[in-house]
Amino acid sequence: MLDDLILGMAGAGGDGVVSAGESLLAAASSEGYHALMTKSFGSQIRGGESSCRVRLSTKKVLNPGGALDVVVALNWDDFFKFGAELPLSIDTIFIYEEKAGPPPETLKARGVVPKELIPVSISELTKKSSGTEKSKTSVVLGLLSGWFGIPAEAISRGIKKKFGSKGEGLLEANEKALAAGIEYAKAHPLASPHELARPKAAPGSKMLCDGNDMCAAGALFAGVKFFGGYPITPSTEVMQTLSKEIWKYGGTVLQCEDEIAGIGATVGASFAGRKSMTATSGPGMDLKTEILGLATIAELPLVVLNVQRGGPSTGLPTKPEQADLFQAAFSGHGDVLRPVLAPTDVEDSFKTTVTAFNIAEQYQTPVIILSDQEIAQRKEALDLIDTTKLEVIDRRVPTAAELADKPYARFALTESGISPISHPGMEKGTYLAAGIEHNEKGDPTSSGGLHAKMNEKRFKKLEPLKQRSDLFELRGNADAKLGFIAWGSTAGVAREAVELAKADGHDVKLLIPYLLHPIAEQVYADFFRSLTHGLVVELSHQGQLYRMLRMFIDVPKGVRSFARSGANPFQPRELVKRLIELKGQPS
Amino acid sequence: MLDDLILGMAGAGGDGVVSAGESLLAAASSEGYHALMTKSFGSQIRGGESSCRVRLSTKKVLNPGGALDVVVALNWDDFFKFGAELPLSIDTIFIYEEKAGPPPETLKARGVVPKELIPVSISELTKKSSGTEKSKTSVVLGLLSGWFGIPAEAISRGIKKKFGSKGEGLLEANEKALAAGIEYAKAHPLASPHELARPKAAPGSKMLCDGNDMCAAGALFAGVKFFGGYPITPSTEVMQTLSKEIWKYGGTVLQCEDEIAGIGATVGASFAGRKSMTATSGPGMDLKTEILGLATIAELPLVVLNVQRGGPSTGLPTKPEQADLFQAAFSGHGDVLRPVLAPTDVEDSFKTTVTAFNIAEQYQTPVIILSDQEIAQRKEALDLIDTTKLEVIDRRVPTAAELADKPYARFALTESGISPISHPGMEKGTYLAAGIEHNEKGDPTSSGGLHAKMNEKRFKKLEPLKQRSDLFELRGNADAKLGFIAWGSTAGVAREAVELAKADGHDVKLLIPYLLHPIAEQVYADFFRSLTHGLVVELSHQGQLYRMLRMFIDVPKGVRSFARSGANPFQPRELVKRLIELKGQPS
Amino acid sequence: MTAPAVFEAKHYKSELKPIWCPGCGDFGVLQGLYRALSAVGRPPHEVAFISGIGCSSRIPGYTTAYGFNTVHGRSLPIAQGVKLANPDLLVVVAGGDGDGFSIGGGHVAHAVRRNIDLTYLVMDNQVYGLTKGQLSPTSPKGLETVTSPLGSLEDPINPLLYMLAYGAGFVAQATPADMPGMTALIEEAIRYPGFSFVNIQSPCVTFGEEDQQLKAHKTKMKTLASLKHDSSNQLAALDLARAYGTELYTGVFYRNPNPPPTYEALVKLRQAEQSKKARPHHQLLEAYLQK
Amino acid sequence: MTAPAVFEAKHYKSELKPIWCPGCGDFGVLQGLYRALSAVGRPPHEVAFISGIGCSSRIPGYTTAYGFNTVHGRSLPIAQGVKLANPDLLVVVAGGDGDGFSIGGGHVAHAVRRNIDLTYLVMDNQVYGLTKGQLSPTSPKGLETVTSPLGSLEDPINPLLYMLAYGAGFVAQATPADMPGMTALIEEAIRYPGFSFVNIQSPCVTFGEEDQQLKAHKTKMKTLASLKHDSSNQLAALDLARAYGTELYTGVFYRNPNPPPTYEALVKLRQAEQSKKARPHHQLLEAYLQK
Ligand SMILES: Cc1ncc(C[n+]2csc(CCOP(=O)(O)OP(=O)(O)O)c2C)c(N)n1
Ligand SMILES: Cc1ncc(C[n+]2csc(CCOP(=O)(O)OP(=O)(O)O)c2C)c(N)n1
Ligand code: SF4
Ligand code: SF4
Ligand SMILES: [Mg+2]
Ligand SMILES: [Mg+2]
Repeated sequence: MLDDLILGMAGAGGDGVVSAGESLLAAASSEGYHALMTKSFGSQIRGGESSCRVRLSTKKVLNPGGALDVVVALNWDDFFKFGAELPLSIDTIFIYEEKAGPPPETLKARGVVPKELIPVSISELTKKSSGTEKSKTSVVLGLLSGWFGIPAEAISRGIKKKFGSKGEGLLEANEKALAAGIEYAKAHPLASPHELARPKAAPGSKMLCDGNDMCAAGALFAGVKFFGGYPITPSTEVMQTLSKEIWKYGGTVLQCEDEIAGIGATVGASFAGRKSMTATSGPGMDLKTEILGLATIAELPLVVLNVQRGGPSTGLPTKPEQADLFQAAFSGHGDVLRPVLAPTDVEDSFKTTVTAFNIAEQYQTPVIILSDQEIAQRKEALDLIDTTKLEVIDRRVPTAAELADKPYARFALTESGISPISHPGMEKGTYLAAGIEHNEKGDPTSSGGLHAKMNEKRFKKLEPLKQRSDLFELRGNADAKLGFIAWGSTAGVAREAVELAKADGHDVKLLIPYLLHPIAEQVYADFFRSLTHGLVVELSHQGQLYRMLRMFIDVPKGVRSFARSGANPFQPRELVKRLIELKGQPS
Repeated sequence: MLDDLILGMAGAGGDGVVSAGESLLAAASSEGYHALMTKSFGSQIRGGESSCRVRLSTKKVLNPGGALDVVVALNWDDFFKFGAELPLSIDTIFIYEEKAGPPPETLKARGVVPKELIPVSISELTKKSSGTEKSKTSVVLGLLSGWFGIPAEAISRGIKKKFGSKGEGLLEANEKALAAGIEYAKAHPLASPHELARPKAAPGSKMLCDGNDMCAAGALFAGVKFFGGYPITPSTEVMQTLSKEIWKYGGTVLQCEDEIAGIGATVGASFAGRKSMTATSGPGMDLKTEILGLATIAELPLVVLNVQRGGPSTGLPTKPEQADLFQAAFSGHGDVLRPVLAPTDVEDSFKTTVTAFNIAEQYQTPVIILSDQEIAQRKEALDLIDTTKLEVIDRRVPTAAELADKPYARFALTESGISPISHPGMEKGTYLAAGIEHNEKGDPTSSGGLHAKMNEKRFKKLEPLKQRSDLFELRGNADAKLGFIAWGSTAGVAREAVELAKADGHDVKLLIPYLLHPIAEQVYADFFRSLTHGLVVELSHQGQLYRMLRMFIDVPKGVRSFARSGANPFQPRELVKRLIELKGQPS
Repeated sequence: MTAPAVFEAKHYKSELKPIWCPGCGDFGVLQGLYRALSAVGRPPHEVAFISGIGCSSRIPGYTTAYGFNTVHGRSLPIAQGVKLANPDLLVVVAGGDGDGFSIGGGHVAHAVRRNIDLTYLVMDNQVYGLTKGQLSPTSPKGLETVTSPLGSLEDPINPLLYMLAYGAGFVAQATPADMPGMTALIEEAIRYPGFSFVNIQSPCVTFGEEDQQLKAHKTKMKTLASLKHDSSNQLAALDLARAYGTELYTGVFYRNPNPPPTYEALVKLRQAEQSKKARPHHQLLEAYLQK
Repeated sequence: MTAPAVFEAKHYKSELKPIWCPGCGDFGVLQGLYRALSAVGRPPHEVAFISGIGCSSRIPGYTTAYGFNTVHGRSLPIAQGVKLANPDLLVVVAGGDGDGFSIGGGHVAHAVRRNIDLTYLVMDNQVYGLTKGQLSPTSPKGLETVTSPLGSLEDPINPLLYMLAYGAGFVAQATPADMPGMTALIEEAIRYPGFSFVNIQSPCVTFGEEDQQLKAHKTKMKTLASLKHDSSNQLAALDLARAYGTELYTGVFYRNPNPPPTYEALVKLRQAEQSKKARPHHQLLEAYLQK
């Protein structure tokens, strides 16, 4: 009995493998399994090849997983187009359409000797059982149910929901196809049984959502009232969700003419006193740079979500990478300190977004959220998130008494660096916001002295963030001599690596920053204290967090960067391997 | 006899102090003095207060200098508006319009007790001598000539050139006013004589130019054929000069609708095979970010000049700051390595621009030049630069034979990372340039494997830059235990600081990087080797180069950042003071 | 101290001293604006005044309204965010010909087609003032400036024609040479329920051409009223607008006689309708529960 | 192997396989383009084909010309740089309605007024294809898309009217539903000596509306020739262009009967004239010597 199963499917555009994956996710999770799904498409806009990976587990699923346990290939051409996205090992079982013939020789060239090759005449089985070829994926689901023990009732429930409204005929055909698949599997048991253990959690309703869903939901929870944006892969779904939902809560979405207008309108809404947000990806971030600077100097709260994809330029628009950290922290001219946060999975996309709004409002600053394509678009089955303990912070507005007292100084040099902020409509609160340097009142200045004071103010107000150890996750034994640092989608890989290492008898700890900038020096220093060897793991050619850490902290010699270009996610095993190798070297 | 004299003048808009400064600069330099002038205006667009500083010396002038030796104030209100730009000391001599009365008490509050107060009834003297008030500045020039020994003939020559064409009357009036000023000075000798020593160089024709002039000239020398830009202070003069000159050399300037179009057209011209350039300042750089990334991935040569001003956002548009280094190096999404150069004065603005073109063309990459407002707009009298030994490099184009040989692979993975580049019009050289990741031919890809290879190529090809020790200037004793690192306009201050330190008996060296990125690790490591204490001096709140050095090199503990916000230039003295203080601390 | 019930022009004047050159046309625009605001009568703190960068874009700072002197070319998107975030505000947008038609030109069509109730005042001086005299998109072809020392090679744009082609509901032109006329047009534009545009020929005394100064305006200007132009006729407006650069017509080129609902009015309707579907704060995430 | 003296349509076709959805209108546009290029007859290596980002912007890769698939919305500025750097090239620019009129909208007026000899083809499908079906600036008001699930609240832009208002010398509309007509229009646009624009109604089969598919075009389209439209009459063109979104007119709306000199022609004159003042390479800096 297995605790964990990773399935990959690939087919042509019309084959419906992604939809099959979704059915599997829904079915398994309703039974109490933990589940995660990623999907991938060819470059063709429609009708091209598509694939999905589904990971089912009796324990919390931390990442999409490494090599596939099971492959379902409806044809080999399409299957092999996905390369690294559907990684194989010597333990992979191959289920494939018999018509397609055995896997091509290239497989051997790659060093993969399939553990078990299971040709099934899927089309024929479909036609025979249901009278049509359209219910092919239901046969596949039947096979998977039969061979891997995914409860048939749950799949059947899903089929009812999906086809119930589409007419009797279709529903019936699919149910028959499902039954045929199950039957076939029962009749042809696997040589090496791969049945999933029963889930530990009770069956029940889970949240089915992806990271973009959770960013949108987090924004609504935090009280977003304005979203201005422009479509770009892989962030567009955030705007799409809010376009449906925000009106219910008294807000507006404006699809703008470009990303500059998107952040412009957002800054305008913030100036007008409302919580506001924009979302984009790399190229859009570039365009937003100038107005980010405006928000910094005018001290306007603002949340900017960047769902990272491969760069530079158009790069790899549908693949994940973690190479926009430098941009998030350092883009824009002049001296700027701009908080940067990163969620590590679907669930904490929600909380991270709420935190981003809280920091933005409390400190009157733009805040960047760095999500990435993998987190944003992978679907997970999650327990309902308890929000009752989540705090929502609003900006500090001057009281009527404060305004009556003396002329309002919007940029008053206070102890904390934070000055109460008024907004249009508030009597006696009028002021001039501007991109130009200003005195405490807001009047333009070209004085170097005032400029220095205002720079200090703008940096000082964010100092408390460096103490926010609650924005870090520490796993493992605090005294461990070995450790990882990982952020974003790579953190989920590192979480599993720590467990693997432990199982192998290695004492390894892990630090996951949700707050990437400013660098919380003390948190890292504490983490480094016990380390002899460590890896900062990132999906970027340069290893950007590693470099940023060096800027502000003395990183021990034994702590190295483990970095590579995007679209090629790390595997838990390889992290352990690399760390253990490193351990052999002098620190 | 003095070797060095720093004069400051301030007056109302109509007073013509800037023009007087220019006359002084021209006169002194034609006599063989070294000379440098900066000017500054109030925020009013026209008719507001204006000021200038002129530094005259028998030795090379390294920077605008610190506290003024001599002040000429036509009225106190305007004078004091300039604050830190016209710094005073207990040694400053005050010459002022008698009508304006003695300097206000505020001076004492600032701790300045004027060494000598010299009221002169300038307007009256003017009216009496010339019959009009318009030749006020000629009286001032006369006074300066008389008291400080600036040769009267040279000033007189300048007056002839300036007013010769404007009618007999005006010329005569100014000549009389000049004579009156000289006479007055002779009749009222200073209590503490301040006469300038005779220049060491022979009289002769000098280049009178500012940094922006030299960037434009450098571009022309390198063979620029296209400039696309959008006006922005303090870089506009580069476009203005090229708008006059480029046509002579077969090129075109396009004033674009914005900075995006500016760099867009520039990239287009580069794609078409021509050397091309754009220039801007901070806000414009922000807007250019996206297309900079395009040029990186499409491997197109391109020179982008950023004349830094105070930031963030509109900030301090007419003041210098060195806070755009992070932006230059790290803006834009994805993994990018973009060379960044910085001139340190007017003269090397020329060579640095030529170098930028050479690097851009040789390595097929955008190159950023970081000038700043001070260098760009200060006027210097320079010896004619010898260009005969300056190399000009052109991009490596595939030969006809190479193209005939086999299908052209624009992004061929070569040993050096550099692949020959064709351009429209070349037969058999056609290819698809794109912002999307590509294979060697240029066809779009979404493969993580190819992406990794291309990232490596784009980084590898720039590796040789790290060996370019010729892009660094080392001053002082290589074994010194104390040292400065300084770049841009601050380098000129540090050069003088080294001399001051030496005069004080301290052995101090100085490293000036003209190449700021990539970080030439070995050059810095060599510099650090002998150091116990050092300062990285920068005009930015964060001290950006210091942080960048830490990213790539182990900076010794004794080497610290000495950084402050812009519009408040460092003084040589304070650098020495801070370094000696630091020396007292454990390293 | 309670706010005065009636707001006079002086109540909109701030303490900040304009840094414009003596004689700059923008002084007149500012005066006219004070008067128009006072005629409309909204208290200053309910007015949000948004601008970009340029001499003209300094204008919000000289009023007692909430001002936002943003970045070059982005006043319209920012103003749209302000208005949508709080539709109760009176939102005025102002700037120069460079700010609005060059770097900001891409935003105009979209501001217009959304029909958000903004009043957009462009101080068109056919030059870049703040950066000291470069070509602007409304500079006539052949003009010699510091960036076109040998004469410009391109045609100017025609802001009046654009705005009409974009479908703007209110398009007018004014000059501070005719203060009462300009003031009345600004007031009418503010009162127009939807996107409104006034192109104000505001001379640059320092870098502008001789024939574009106030004095020249006085002799050159022709009111559209005197031409008996029917401002409800869009085609006639298009035709007249083609004379931009040749004739100085002042007055309303086009005023939609049946203003459609504004964007924010549609938003309000939608919000009201959708608010019924709102979930309680702590049940937001239940939307994602498997059904 | 020497290049063929005559270039047939197939010589412009590259080996790259289009990734468009089966049935996408852009296939037809590509065919028409091959034919038009072959009619014009310039060898592929003398053609520079510039685009932005979008399904339609993929088109340069499918030709054997020099292609530059740049970033979203910037094809026009980049193409202007190409043409000015080397005026001997034939420069074609292409992209979608989003690329050209939304994010790239700010560049259009300026490309037009400069009158650089570019041919700009927009594949207008009233939707964002590549990003999977969001509102585009030409989407009709009320359209329900993934970003306007409750219906869009804004009017579409009118690209034909804009281009005319911008002063374009050649403005036409076509559909691949009429392949010979479209091909002839593309050819004529390329041959027009100055900035030319063809709005091609190129259906998106995946996200587009039913009534904007090729089949509907066939019944809906009316040639301007059949209306006896005089394409040298700009005002008549403006009037007809107002029907964009209602009527599907194809043909030339406006063709300047007296094309003015192009920008690059003026540049060449200037270069020739100024080249006399050129200094020898190593004497460049003497210009700064004190006189
Ligand atoms: C992004 C950016 N680019 C350029 C500038 C420089 N700049 C400031 S104002 C201006 C143009 C001013 O012209 P206009 O908008 O016509 O206003 P005017 O000064 O004539 O009133 C320019 C180019 C800037 N501030 N920001
Ligand atoms: C700066 C930037 N913003 C957004 C995107 C995402 N994007 C790519 S194409 C596109 C719109 C495509 O629509 P259109 O131009 O009409 O072309 P079509 O696909 O319909 O042919 C968008 C929003 C991008 N690539 N770059
Ligand atoms: S430069 Fe021109 S526009 Fe600017 S303030 Fe002076 S006169 Fe006015
Ligand atoms: S999505 Fe639409 S525009 Fe894009 S390829 Fe498919 S049919 Fe064509
Ligand atoms: Mg102007
Ligand atoms: Mg489209």
